[in-house]
Amino acid sequence: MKIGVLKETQDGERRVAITPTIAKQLIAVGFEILAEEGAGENSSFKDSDYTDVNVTIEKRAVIFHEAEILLKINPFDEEDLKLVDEGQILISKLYHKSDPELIKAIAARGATAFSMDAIPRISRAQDMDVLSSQNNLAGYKAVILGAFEMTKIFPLMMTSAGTIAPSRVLIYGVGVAGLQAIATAKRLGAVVEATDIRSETKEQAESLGAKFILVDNAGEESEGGYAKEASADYAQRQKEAVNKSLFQADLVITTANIPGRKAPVLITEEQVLQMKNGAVIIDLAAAQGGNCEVSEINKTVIRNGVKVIGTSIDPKSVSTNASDLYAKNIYNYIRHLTEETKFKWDLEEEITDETLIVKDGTIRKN
Amino acid sequence: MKIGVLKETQDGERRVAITPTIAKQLIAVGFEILAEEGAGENSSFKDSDYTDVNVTIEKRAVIFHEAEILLKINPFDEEDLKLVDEGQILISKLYHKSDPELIKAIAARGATAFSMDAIPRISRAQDMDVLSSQNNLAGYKAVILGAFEMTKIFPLMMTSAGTIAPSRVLIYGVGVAGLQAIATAKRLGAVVEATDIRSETKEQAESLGAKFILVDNAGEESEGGYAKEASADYAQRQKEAVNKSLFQADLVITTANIPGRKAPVLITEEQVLQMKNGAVIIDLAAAQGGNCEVSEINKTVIRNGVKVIGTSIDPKSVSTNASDLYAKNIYNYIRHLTEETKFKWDLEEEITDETLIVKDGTIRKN
Amino acid sequence: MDILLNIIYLIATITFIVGLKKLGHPETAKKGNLIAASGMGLAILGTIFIHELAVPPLIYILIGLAILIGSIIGWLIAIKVEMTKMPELVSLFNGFGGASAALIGLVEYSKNVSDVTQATTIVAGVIIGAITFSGSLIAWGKLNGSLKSVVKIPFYNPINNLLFIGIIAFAAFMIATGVDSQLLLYALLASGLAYGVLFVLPIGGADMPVVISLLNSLTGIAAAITGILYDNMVMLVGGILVGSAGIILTIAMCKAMNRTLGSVIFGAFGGGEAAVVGNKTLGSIKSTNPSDAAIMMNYASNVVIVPGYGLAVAQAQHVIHELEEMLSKRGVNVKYAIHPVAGRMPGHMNVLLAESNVEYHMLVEMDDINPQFSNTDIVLVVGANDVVNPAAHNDPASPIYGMPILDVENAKHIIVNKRGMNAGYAGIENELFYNSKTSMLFGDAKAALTDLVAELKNM
Amino acid sequence: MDILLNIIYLIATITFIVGLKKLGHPETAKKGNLIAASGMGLAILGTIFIHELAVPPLIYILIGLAILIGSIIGWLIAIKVEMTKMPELVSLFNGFGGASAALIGLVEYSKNVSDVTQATTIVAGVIIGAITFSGSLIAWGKLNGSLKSVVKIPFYNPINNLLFIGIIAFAAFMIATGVDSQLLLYALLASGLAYGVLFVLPIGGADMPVVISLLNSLTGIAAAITGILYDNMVMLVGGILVGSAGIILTIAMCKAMNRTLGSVIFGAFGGGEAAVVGNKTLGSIKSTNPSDAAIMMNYASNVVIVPGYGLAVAQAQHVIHELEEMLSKRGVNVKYAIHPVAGRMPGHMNVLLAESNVEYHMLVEMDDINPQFSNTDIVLVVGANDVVNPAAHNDPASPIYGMPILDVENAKHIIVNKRGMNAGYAGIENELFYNSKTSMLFGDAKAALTDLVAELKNM
Amino acid sequence: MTDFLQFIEDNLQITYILILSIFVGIEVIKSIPAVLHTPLMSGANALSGVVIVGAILVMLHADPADYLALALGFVAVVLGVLNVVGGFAVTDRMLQMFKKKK
Amino acid sequence: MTDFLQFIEDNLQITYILILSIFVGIEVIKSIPAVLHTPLMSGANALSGVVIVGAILVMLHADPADYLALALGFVAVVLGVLNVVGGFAVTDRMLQMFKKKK
Ligand SMILES: NC(=O)c1ccc[n+]([C@@H]2O[C@H](COP(=O)([O-])OP(=O)(O)OC[C@H]3O[C@@H](n4cnc5c(N)ncnc54)[C@H](OP(=O)(O)O)[C@@H]3O)[C@@H](O)[C@H]2O)c1
Ligand SMILES: NC(=O)c1ccc[n+]([C@@H]2O[C@H](COP(=O)([O-])OP(=O)(O)OC[C@H]3O[C@@H](n4cnc5c(N)ncnc54)[C@H](OP(=O)(O)O)[C@@H]3O)[C@@H](O)[C@H]2O)c1
Ligand SMILES: NC(=O)c1ccc[n+]([C@@H]2O[C@H](COP(=O)([O-])OP(=O)(O)OC[C@H]3O[C@@H](n4cnc5c(N)ncnc54)[C@H](O)[C@@H]3O)[C@@H](O)[C@H]2O)c1
Ligand SMILES: NC(=O)c1ccc[n+]([C@@H]2O[C@H](COP(=O)([O-])OP(=O)(O)OC[C@H]3O[C@@H](n4cnc5c(N)ncnc54)[C@H](O)[C@@H]3O)[C@@H](O)[C@H]2O)c1
Repeated sequence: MKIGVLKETQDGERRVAITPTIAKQLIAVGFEILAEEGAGENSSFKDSDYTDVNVTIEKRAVIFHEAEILLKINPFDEEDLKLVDEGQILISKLYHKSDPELIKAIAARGATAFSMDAIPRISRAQDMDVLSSQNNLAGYKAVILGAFEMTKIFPLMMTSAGTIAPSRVLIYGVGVAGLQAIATAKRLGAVVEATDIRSETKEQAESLGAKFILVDNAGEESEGGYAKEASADYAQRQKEAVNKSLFQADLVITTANIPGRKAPVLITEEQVLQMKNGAVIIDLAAAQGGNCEVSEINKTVIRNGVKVIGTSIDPKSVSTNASDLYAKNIYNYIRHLTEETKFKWDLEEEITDETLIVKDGTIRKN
Repeated sequence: MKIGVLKETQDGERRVAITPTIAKQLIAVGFEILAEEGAGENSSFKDSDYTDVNVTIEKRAVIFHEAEILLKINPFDEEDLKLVDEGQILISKLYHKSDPELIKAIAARGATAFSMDAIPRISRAQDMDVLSSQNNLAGYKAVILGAFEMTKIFPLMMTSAGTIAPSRVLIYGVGVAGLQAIATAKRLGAVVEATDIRSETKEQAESLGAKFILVDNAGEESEGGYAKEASADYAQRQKEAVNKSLFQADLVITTANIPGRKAPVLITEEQVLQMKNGAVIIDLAAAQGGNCEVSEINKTVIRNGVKVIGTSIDPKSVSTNASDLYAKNIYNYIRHLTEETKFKWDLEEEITDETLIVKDGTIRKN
Repeated sequence: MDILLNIIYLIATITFIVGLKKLGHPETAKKGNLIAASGMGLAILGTIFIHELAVPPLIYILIGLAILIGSIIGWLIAIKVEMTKMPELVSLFNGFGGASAALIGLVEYSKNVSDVTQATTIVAGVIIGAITFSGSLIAWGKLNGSLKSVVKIPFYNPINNLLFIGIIAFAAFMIATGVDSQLLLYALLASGLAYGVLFVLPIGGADMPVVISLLNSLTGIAAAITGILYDNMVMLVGGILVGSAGIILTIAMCKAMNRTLGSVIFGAFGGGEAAVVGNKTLGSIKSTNPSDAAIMMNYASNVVIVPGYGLAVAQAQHVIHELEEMLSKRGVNVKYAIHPVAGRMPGHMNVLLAESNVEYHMLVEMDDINPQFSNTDIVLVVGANDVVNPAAHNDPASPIYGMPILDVENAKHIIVNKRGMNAGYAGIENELFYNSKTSMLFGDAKAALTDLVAELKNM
Repeated sequence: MDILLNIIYLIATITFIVGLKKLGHPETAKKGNLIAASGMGLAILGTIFIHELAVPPLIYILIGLAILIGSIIGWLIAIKVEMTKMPELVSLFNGFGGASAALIGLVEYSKNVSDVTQATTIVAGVIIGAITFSGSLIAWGKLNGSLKSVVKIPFYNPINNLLFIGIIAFAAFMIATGVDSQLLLYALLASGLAYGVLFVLPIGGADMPVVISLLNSLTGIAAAITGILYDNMVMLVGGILVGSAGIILTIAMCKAMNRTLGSVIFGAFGGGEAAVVGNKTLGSIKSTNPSDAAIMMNYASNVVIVPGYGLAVAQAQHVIHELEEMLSKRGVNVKYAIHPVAGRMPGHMNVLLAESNVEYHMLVEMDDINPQFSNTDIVLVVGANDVVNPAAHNDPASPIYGMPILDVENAKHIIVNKRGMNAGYAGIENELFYNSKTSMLFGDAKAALTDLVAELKNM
Repeated sequence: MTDFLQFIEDNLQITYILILSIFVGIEVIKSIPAVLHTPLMSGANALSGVVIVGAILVMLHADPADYLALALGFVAVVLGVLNVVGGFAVTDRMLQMFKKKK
Repeated sequence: MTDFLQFIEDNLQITYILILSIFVGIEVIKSIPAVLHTPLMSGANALSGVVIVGAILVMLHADPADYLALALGFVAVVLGVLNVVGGFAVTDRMLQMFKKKK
């Protein structure tokens, strides 16, 4: 089977779906790999790194034409689909719930499509779970970005030129990204607080040294480990509980998401106006509409001295490691779907079932 | 006595010499303080923060005209000196050894000038030592900058999507900045190595968790805690000892300086070419000519996949804290020089003697 | 002549004290045992040969024969028996000691019945000897499995107490009246034997070691009493030593099991019920304590530490590092096995252990460590659960089926530290805890490891 | 009658054992002392009143008077004396005990001279009593300063040994011949006294506690010997207890000072030379050990920890946090005093302590903590030097003159941990280490603090 | 009670020996690590075999014609020796696990 | 040597008592914290004052006419009591520092 690795075209994207190391492993299994020219460039992988492990470097068009399986990280877009043929297998994130148009377009081409973001969050699928692997790095990088943007340092320092108070970091949403953000900020010496709608996250946050701000979440049960949309009442209670910390915070990182929905608004413009001069907000949910009312995706908005940076949960900038993990996830996933390079099409099996969105032009999920 | 606080004009500078907190303390002693409009803006201090503590906000020209003491961080430049009158007292960094022209220009105006960078590094002067207070923050920020620029993360992570090897950080020069860089990189989980010409720094680096690369420094005695210029022989030995680590490093931070001289070249272009694809070099000595041959001040140069960022040891970006510390240094210094707001002119005293560069138009030091 | 024997006895007594003392420390225990044994040998030889009695050769031959037979059998049993069968063997031997004391009494009674003191010691020796003998045999039976079930006798306590009072009254009567009746003596013997059976029978198998220790202490007292009879110092002091040390030991053993002596002997029937998961019976839990765990680890060659979410909850990262350093310093080869999803976020264990400055090279990935477990003496699992749950291999119905795990089961011994029997993230039972190679070290990870480190330091 | 007295003696003996045992633990020591004291009272009262002798009232009056006088004086001295003078008082009292034993011997000699065993015990009692008496008085004199210098006697060892052999020979002669001569007895007494003086005189003042403990043990032996004379069990057992416990204690004290008993008694003359810095004599160093330090901290109310560069070098940040947590848990109020330039980079201590998760609010800045030192029971300085060097205040010639420092001198007691007497960054001597309130806890910070924590855990 | 007091009176020194031995037994054993519980129990068990001394005395004093006494004594010696030899040997084996590492 | 053996022979039980007492003394004291060295020494010192019992016996047995014996005995009692009372009192004071915190 020929696997084609495409260069990501999305603005600002620096990752690549398959790294040379993983390519080598796939080739050892029996696959043939084609990679687009310069696909790994922004992740610090040279074309020569790929050819060293027997990957064939090709132009984009050639890959679309020759590969039976096409790999990407970001969803295939209109431009891509024009080049897709019937029977080709597409693997990437698809967000099929929020983007039904894309799914229809894929079906129209008669292709087959698996979605990486639909991998169920069950124990045995953990090694294919790109959401976990990528969110994790996003949590780390959000803190680094915050530290970079701030005009203050994180740790407490008692020096002969006076004492620098530690920065106060507030994290909304203690999922995978939130936990890693807590860990990273704590390592750097900040005073970290965190909040989440799921109360089991309290112990988790505390296990990493954060203070948890508990908001009474009666009636806001989570489903299968995910948060559901919060009631207006909860939002109000949350504001009351968190405001004091928010107005003292030097850095705020928001990571709250509800799968398949618009992200909840947790910080209103009014709240931003009451924050400290010089504070920074990193909104990792900006791609889903943002947890902060004023954030805009890929923009830095300044309101009353507060810098609001809208970004996505995709850790595009730590592209080397992000690609490593993504590639390993795909590797595990492909190995799961295939037997000696042949697809098993075991549609009864939970992981296959949940992720196979379009099969030969037929939409299975939406 | 009226003290005038000027807004910094240097490119990229975000600090301010006096913060509202310190202004308040000086006023409590009996000084009167004027500050230039927007002086603290980039350090997240509003003009209103100053007026709240009874500082008068004025236009630049007014301050030059009214203040008896003029405060800055960066050296007074030509533009500034045009506005300086006879008998005015200037306090800022002056780098009198490397910039004799500036000193002559000041003398020509008949003014008096104290240099903050000339404060002797003796125990009792530690609370006035701006080099220490600023280099310290620079060391921290260099690591943050490096982490921000890299396409990898710092810590080791063993995850279900594979193991991320920890980044390797190499620090040249274990002075104040180098030590803080070690501490910060170590906190974030990197594997840190460091080297310095002064062998007493071995224990210091190790006390912060770094591995020290010992270079035989026979015949390269340091003077009064400072390094002297290294011999070509030493440079060769250093290369041999460090190269292995350099070529494996993901982040290199160079901080080596010899007071009053051009910075030593520690990394040649040839070495850069052998480094890892994707590696980052932060050259904190770029303003003194750079420790890396290819670095240019305030520029990012990319050579064979290696990003070389030339910057100065001035921690301009963490301006809030940097200003806090600088201001506290100046406060201690002014309190040392004066008695109830009157200057003591105790020229016998070491700190006064060393820092008073021009007195009433007469050059005392060069 | 006599003075020589007395000095030999004195020396033997001192070896008993010193030996017992040395038996209390792991490094000196073996030596202590040898010292005491040689003292014992000396005392026996002295007794046989140093006296001024005219003893017919036949008797010497008989004595020699008896010693030969006893030695050979004792030795053979001792070196042949499996490690796991040793406690029951101790019980058996102890019973023999008791029997020996009772037999002596049987022989001496008629000769000394007129002297109240002597009669008292003899009667006491017979009763105590008989109780130890039959009690020890029951304990032996329970431990080796021939006596399986816990026998629940109706009205147990009243019957028992009645019998006890009866024996005392009977003995007092015999001493007071000074009757010289072998028949009555045998009756006394029989009632002692009966009491021994009744005493041990209702006690649960798990509590047997405590009972054995208690009976052992009784044998010591029987020996001491016989010592008074013969005005023999080594028996007196040696017996009392065993008696008092035995009581202390018994109490210590109860404490180590979180029981009181009372609850072992009366009421509570030890030995927990077997837990059942799914359709499988999981067997029962063995719990251990920091002291035991410390010794096991100290004398191991290869130790692997498996940290989990509980380590993070307890914030025990600093203590685990201290433990690891201490073991390494003592020549133990220590590693950490890091499961890719241990904790609650990717790299959770890495953050934690980096904080306490654990060297990166000590951390081994799952795939690399799994083949090494068969070569590992002890795995210390700290606050981990799902990541070492064999259900991932064995139970297709389990939510974690198919997840790769750390195969700690392959190690020679597994110590699991957690606070109780709560499930982990996946909310399921873990067979590993019921494995015969597993000992549970209950308690908050920080507290338990701190104790463990303290125990290690004392060694 | 007699049986009652014997039982009283038995009880007294048991109180002595239990009392001594309890004296070995800080929490029970006071109680132990009381228990032993009441046993002693019982024994004394029993001795006076329970017997069948016809004793004239005069004698009772005399005994009562003697006890009254002794009690009042003893009590008054004991409660009046300053804390620091107590060891010398112990020496004095011990001397009295020895004298008492010797006096008994003097009285009893002529009555018992014919019986070899009795004569032996009496002669031994006189000699040992005399040695303890004079030796203790010398020790007392040395400690309270009346006997200042270490007397160096030429040919000390030969003379001493000769005298000792002479005394033994003399005593053997008296016993063997059974001469009933008070004169010879007094001569023996005198030579015993002389030996006591010679024995203690050359030993340095710093070693006096060891000597006192040794003499104390001798008094115990004298009492035991007297016990044999009177066939009195409480004296015998009590005396031997004190004798053997005293020897063990003496050895322990030597160990705590890193000396051997031999080096204390012979050769090495204790008491270090005073160090001199600049023109000033700094006095001498007092060193302490983890055990002492642990007890002091455990019983303190306010403890301040001053970390310095040495803490970083030793990487002892995790242990210091453990210590702090442990003390806090025991109700001690603990804080860290952070000097702005402690370590080798700004914020060095902050990085270090953050790593071990010390709460930020535990760290107090120099300006805030300085006024609090006068209220602090114990300052624990760990690997800091320059930042607590009073030369910054006192010595204008010092390179650190004018630098603000942590005024730890104001605390009630200072414990300084460092590896040796090396200078810090500034390369200068530190008077603080010679302060009478300072004890040095030598050793690498990590090792020393680990020991300290272990000691605390055992308390 | 009076009997008891009388015993003490008659055997004062024995009483002291008893009490001191009890103290020694207690002091010597207290605070031993739990893993030594079983070996120590086993060691103490071997020591309790000191009763063998009594059994030997029975034999030595026995009338060679008193077959019952001889037989009982013989059995007593065999059992006692079993206790002693087996006890020490088992203890020694248990203690193998505490061997110092090479 | 033979005298010594004879003594043991004659006083077998006393010998056992001596040896057991020595063991008790050693076991009871070993491993005490250094800060208790001085109080313990002081306490042991008070105990060694048990010699007072002997001094009292001297007085009780003294011939009321033997002034020397009476005088010596009297002094012996005074000194012994000093040792006992002073010893225990000083020890108690030393131990004040180990008072439990409120
Ligand atoms: N790493 C990730 O990215 C990630 C993310 C999400 C979910 N997960 C899941 O999390 C689980 C991780 O497995 P794990 O073995 O690390 O943890 P686990 O299965 O959750 O078990 C943790 C155990 O630690 C014990 N514990 C809790 N607090 C303790 C304390 N203070 N002291 C001692 N023990 C304590 C608990 O038992 P007691 O209460 O009885 O003490 C519990 O059984 C896996 O199921 C994994 O799939 C992982
Ligand atoms: N903080 C800054 O920014 C900075 C920068 C440059 C210079 N300085 C200077 O550095 C000094 C800092 O003062 P400080 O009191 O922290 O340190 P210090 O004066 O340098 O003293 C450190 C002491 O720690 C002891 N030590 C070293 N290793 C040890 C170990 N493993 N265990 C126990 N003790 C150990 C050493 O004595 P032994 O060898 O006898 O053990 C030494 O005397 C000041 O003079 C300051 O001016 C500070
Ligand atoms: N069992 C497994 O195998 C497995 C695998 C991966 C992830 N997970 C778990 O799934 C969970 C979800 O992870 P994720 O990071 O992808 O979540 P996510 O990105 O969907 O959301 C991030 C966090 O935001 C929180 N949130 C949502 N709405 C909120 C609101 N109104 N206010 C405050 N917080 C709000 C959520 O509770 C969640 O913790 C995690 O706890 C993770 O541990 C489990
Ligand atoms: N006693 C005091 O009060 C006091 C106050 C402040 C600083 N200091 C000390 O002064 C020293 C200098 O501090 P700094 O940070 O300002 O130094 P710096 O900025 O002048 O130089 C930085 C480091 O580069 C090193 N270096 C120079 N040439 C090198 C070469 N060829 N190769 C490798 N390394 C080279 C120097 O040794 C120094 O450690 C520090 O150790 C600091 O602790 C002391």
